[in-house]
Amino acid sequence: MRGKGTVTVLAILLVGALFLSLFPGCGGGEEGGKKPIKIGVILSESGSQEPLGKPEKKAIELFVERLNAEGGINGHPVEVIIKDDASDPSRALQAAVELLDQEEVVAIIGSSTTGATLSIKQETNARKIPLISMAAGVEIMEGDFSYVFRTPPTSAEAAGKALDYIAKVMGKKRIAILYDTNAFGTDGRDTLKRLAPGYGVEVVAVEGYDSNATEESIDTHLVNVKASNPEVLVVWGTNPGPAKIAKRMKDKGIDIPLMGSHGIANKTFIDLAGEAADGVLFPAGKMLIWQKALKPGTPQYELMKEFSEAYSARYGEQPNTFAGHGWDAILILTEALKKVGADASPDKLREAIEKTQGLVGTAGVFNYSPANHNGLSPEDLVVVEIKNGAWDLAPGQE
Amino acid sequence: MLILRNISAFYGNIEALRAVDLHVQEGCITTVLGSNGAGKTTMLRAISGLIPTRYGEILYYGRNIAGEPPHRIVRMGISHVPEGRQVFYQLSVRENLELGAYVRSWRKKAEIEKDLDFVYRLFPILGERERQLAGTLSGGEQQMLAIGRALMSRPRLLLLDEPSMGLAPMVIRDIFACLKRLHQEGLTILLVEQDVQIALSISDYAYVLRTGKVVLEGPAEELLKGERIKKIYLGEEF
Amino acid sequence: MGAFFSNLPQYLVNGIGSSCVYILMAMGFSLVYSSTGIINFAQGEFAAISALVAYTLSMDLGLPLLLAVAGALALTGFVGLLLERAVIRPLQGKGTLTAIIATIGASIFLKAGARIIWPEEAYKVPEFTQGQLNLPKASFNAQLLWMLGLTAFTVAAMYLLMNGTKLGKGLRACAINPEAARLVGIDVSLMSMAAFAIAALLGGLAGLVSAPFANYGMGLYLGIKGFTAAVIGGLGDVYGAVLGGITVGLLEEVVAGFLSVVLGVSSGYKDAVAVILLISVLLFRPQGLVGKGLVEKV
Amino acid sequence: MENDVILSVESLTKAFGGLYALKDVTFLVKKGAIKAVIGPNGAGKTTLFDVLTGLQPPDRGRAVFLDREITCMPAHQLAGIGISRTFQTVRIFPGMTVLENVMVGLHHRTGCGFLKAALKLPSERKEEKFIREEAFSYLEMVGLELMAHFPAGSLPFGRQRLLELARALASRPKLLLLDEPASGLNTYETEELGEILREIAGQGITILLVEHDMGLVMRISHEVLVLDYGEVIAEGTPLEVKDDPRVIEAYLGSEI
Amino acid sequence: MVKRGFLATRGIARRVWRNYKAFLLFSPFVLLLPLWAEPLGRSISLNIVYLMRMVGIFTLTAVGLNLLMGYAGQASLGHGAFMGIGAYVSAILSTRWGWPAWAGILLGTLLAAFVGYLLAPILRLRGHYLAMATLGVGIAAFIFFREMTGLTGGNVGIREIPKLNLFGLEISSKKAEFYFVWLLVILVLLLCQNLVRSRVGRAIRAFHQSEVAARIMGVDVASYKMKVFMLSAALGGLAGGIYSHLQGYINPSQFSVMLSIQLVVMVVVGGMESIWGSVAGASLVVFLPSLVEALPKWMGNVPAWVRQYSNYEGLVFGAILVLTMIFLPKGITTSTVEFYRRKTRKAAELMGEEEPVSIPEEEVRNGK
Repeated sequence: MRGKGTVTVLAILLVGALFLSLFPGCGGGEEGGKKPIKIGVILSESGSQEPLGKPEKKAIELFVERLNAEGGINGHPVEVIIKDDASDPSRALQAAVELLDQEEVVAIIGSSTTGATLSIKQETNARKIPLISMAAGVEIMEGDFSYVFRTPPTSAEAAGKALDYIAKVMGKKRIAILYDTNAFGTDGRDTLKRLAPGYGVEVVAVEGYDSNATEESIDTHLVNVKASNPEVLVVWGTNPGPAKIAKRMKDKGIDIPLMGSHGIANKTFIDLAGEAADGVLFPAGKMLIWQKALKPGTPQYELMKEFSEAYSARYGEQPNTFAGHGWDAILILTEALKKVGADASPDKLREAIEKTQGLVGTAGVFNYSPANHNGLSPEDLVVVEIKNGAWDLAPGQE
Repeated sequence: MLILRNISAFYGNIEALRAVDLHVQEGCITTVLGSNGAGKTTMLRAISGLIPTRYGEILYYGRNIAGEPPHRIVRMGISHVPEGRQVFYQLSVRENLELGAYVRSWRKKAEIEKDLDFVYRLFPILGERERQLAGTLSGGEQQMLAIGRALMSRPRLLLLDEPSMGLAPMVIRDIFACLKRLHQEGLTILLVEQDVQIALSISDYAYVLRTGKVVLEGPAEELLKGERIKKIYLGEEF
Repeated sequence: MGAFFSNLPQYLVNGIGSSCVYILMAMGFSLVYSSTGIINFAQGEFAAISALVAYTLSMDLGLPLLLAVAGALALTGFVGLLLERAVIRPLQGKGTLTAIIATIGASIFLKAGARIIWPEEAYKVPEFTQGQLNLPKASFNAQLLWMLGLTAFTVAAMYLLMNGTKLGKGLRACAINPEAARLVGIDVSLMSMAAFAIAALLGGLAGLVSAPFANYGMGLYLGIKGFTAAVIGGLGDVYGAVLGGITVGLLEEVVAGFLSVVLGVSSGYKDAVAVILLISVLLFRPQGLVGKGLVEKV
Repeated sequence: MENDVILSVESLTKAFGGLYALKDVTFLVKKGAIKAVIGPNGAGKTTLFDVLTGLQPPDRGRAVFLDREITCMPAHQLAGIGISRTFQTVRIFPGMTVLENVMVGLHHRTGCGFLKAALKLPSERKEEKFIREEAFSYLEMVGLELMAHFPAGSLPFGRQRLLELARALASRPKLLLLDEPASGLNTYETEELGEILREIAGQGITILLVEHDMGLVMRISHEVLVLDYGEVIAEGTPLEVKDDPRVIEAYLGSEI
Repeated sequence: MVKRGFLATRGIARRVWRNYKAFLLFSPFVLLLPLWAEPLGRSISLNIVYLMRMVGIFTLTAVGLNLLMGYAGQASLGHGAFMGIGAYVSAILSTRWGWPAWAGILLGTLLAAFVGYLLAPILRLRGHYLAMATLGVGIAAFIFFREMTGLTGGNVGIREIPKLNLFGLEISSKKAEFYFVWLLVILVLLLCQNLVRSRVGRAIRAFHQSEVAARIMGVDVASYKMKVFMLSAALGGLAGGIYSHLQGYINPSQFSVMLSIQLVVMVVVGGMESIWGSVAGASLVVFLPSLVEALPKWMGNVPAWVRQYSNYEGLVFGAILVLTMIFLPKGITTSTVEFYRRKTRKAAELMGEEEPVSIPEEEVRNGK
């Protein structure tokens, strides 16, 4: 008597499953022409990291449309299969497994965040499939990185650039770190603390804040860091935290220079912080101010011009750095594919990527080697200053 | 004025009232007697809409009010003094009484003041304790407050559930004296009681309930004289 | 240690600012709990929705601030009403756990809805006033005066509402004894709606005064703090909420200062203050610090 | 004489906010007897039971069960020493089957813990078999065996009372406290209950009974204790009590 | 004699079938699943084996939570914390000190149970208060995972957690992981079913329904609550430990309040007071997003919003929660079973016979 319902449910399950398996596979039929090359993409289209994933996706789709219109890779059309990891590392791993098992992709681009990349990495490493990450965390290249590549500048490069500017251009020695307690912020905190001595900079205070805290809570953090008399305040976080801090600093008349992170390299920060954004410094790729940081006629200038025109024509908005990371990732991968051909083994593909030299992308010039899978160099970064609500090259960098 | 016709009500799946028929004459005190668990309280709760009835009709001035929510029934002029008093402990005596007038328009302040005076005259002790929290009152005073609160809605029919419960005999006598006075002023009362003697002494007509059924009914005086009621109570019958 | 004490006035001033937000949140929790016996996990979403609506009305549609605020509050109140009708009403009498899960569901739903409409990381909601005021040992934002004023006004208004109006008396009666409330002719179901609507307004106000930055995710943060405050004040005690809000707000900032300046420990632990406070109060004084709250019976 | 006493209650007192629910209640219960506690509503009968079964602490006084003080004993230990009770408002486990309800009654007579149960060791199986058969025999005693696998909550009310009785019996009590077992039952069911109670007493189980149905009390009890306003106003055989004027007054009220 | 022996075997077989028919049906389903699920999964773009592996892990926790919430009636909104404890303990031990996975998992399980023991005082609370206190525990655990950087790696988490390695046998392929997880799940389900159908289980269900009556029957409610809580915490820890080794990477965001809420959803939507309900609930939570993501692949043209499902996931999830609570408050499984039972009972009534009469007395006496 008891459990009869359960038994029925299970029986239905069993029969249903058997019935389903009788279905013929309804996978995509082969079209005329050459076999498409499948590339898997995992990004954070939803969840807390949505602001990263959305533009990355747009750029990748734009790139592939244009590439296929030009005839694809050696005549093979490119098919990208985009999966959303909802900013969750375990969903990212699931997406990776699906892409590898079901779609049999030749390589994976992803994901938007360090955590998700670390989660995917072991799977792609185990299967020896190239993975191109769009995340900045230094941990990605720790341990075995033989199949992982990265397009954005690392958080270490960004932190290094910031510290370098503080020490060399500004000539300051004492910094306080205010970091968001999310992954981005703590990564920055650790990197800054590690690198600071190398630049002769002393970290005099470290404070973590919650982005959603009340303004008054933010005040408390400012009071705390002020107690240790820093010369520069480094704020490592994503919106809206740094905007809150900039605003409170302006309100309170704290005129310590504020060095942000590449997490505020977006218009949202300027919108949120308003006047308080003026004078805020942050390290970023050159693409943010390409008209100013690059000279017309250089390859990167031309590429940026083309990219930003195509992007704004397609989506009605200017591309941001994240869009650039997406663009660079697919660019690097397809360039390597062009060299080794569509049917190359994953190892060949990896070697091809490792041989990439002087490839101009939106974030800078990519040079990979078996020992260096980071691609960019610190020269690809600049420190940007916000002036009158617009980005400008911070002084002292010419 | 109020007629219960074939009313059955359930608590979960306990049939607490089984096909009860009952009449309340306008201007009379009608008493329902019975021991614990006989279904008396259930009957009052069914009338005031606190629990649903499953079968039967409750006719109030000829209109079936079964299934109406309690706040409408109060508006129609039926006020219920519940078992165990149920005054608002954390509110003052006055606030309790004012809540009694909840269904009346609060613009008629003067009228309400008049009624407050009336209640204070009826139960002078409440007037003395106007500002005190109801939770600090004694049992008898709480009972008076509960009756006073019910009167504040200017009811035509007052339902009283065991006003004597847990009270000292002196206090019970006082309360019943007040009920008698109210009755003389023209209020119709449906009283539920265990205390047979005192209940019958003021009522006009009485019913005896036993396990959800009416087993005896008749004019109060007759019941009081008869021996049957004693037998029912002390277990010599059925 | 010295730095800690010299900063103390500033911590306290900051704590008061946070307190205002927490008080408003806590009052919403308490009001709903006392009159319906439900803890509304979606209370935090009211704050987010109202702040975001205020953004849309003032920034996108260009309405004057006062109108935007009024509109945001009205809409939030309406959402509260809807929530009561669609989720709470059908669940009456189905048990605590059911109600908890349903309000969690509602909270997830509202947050997802807000995210679709306002997908950005944050929006800037106009402040009532800008500027900075300085005291000898502390300084604060002019907005803080608004927060204090509005919170004081709201507490006073709640007092008048609860004690001076028919609606308030009905709400209190429902909180004390729902059955007796029905017997004096109070429409308990109407009161439940009213409680949700008012709680939504309180939550909405909390969202507005915690401006200028708002996003769809802010509800959780404010909700947890507000709930803690409500428990500390004695769940169901609308005025205890004031005490609870002040306790949480002050303690948090002082502890953050202490951790950072004296102990040199990450102030990331600061968020644990409210949570640990919550658990301790629940364990040792579930009726709240002042001891007037309603303790759930079997 | 002392050996005959199974429960002795000495000046038990319990007040709720100044009102005495029990005031100096003192009485003895003899082994094997059926003793009834009667009194009007609010006389303190249920409070007496709650204090005796450890659900409420008394303010003063004590109760001794077979030489053991039980006044402050936690409720769950009472079953172990031989006390069980039923409730005025039936407290069965509605979501469990009728049989399972009675099986819970055997809880203290068995001892299988988490590990044995999860592994379903032979000793556990043996014990389960014992519990099942024993429970079934109690169901038979109250005539519910055919409904063994119904959810208890779906039984008609009268049957729920019997189920609760069977569950209490299953703990094999020496003293059984019954709180208004006949309330809500119809005449026929009440009579049936009387028979069952007599049978139980016949097996040597002492019964302390709170009851409103005077007919039942008169028929089955050996001794009656009358409470009014928390105080004992009379004690004696049913016949003695019935004619006691104080009892009549307590019940029917005083003449005005 | 021979005949008696035969009868005895038959008797045992019958008893096993009666008590474990769900398992006897379900085990072959699991055993054969990769056979049909792999080709089917490939054709509908759904990695069923992988997803089922996740379902298995969550089932382990959910069934523990169900013991606590469904059977014992004690709400916990912070159960993700125990999964986190199990996961972190095992991950730290194996990455830092090279402990074998099984030892780490074992210690994680024990530690989770121990933390459950320490937290037992909160079980004195009831209803909303207990729910809030456990929610607090969940949040506090998350903050500690995040802030104890030296131990947990902070937000970056712990990577390269070694694969499960049981007595020299490496479990590395997804299919092997699937079998490992589900063997364990079936074992745990079996133990849990035994438990809930025993004296202990009856005592637990009894105090859920009436604490006072259970106490009078001799059930030491406080002690039972604590033990169930510990058991449930231990199952969470076990699942967490396995999770960390199968996923290979953990960070605090995986053990946030959202996980706790998802676990509650699995129990509540799947079915309260039902061992199999936890399986159903876990399946629903794990499969739903992937199913919707795969929809466009099956049907070709779907409305744009289906493609953008991830944006609407919260809406759908929230709505499912609310609607389940309103219409199936005991969860899908339990409500279905009850509906089915009510229907058969009604049919029996219509046919004019009381159902139990048709069961021979011996059967009624000895088993179900």
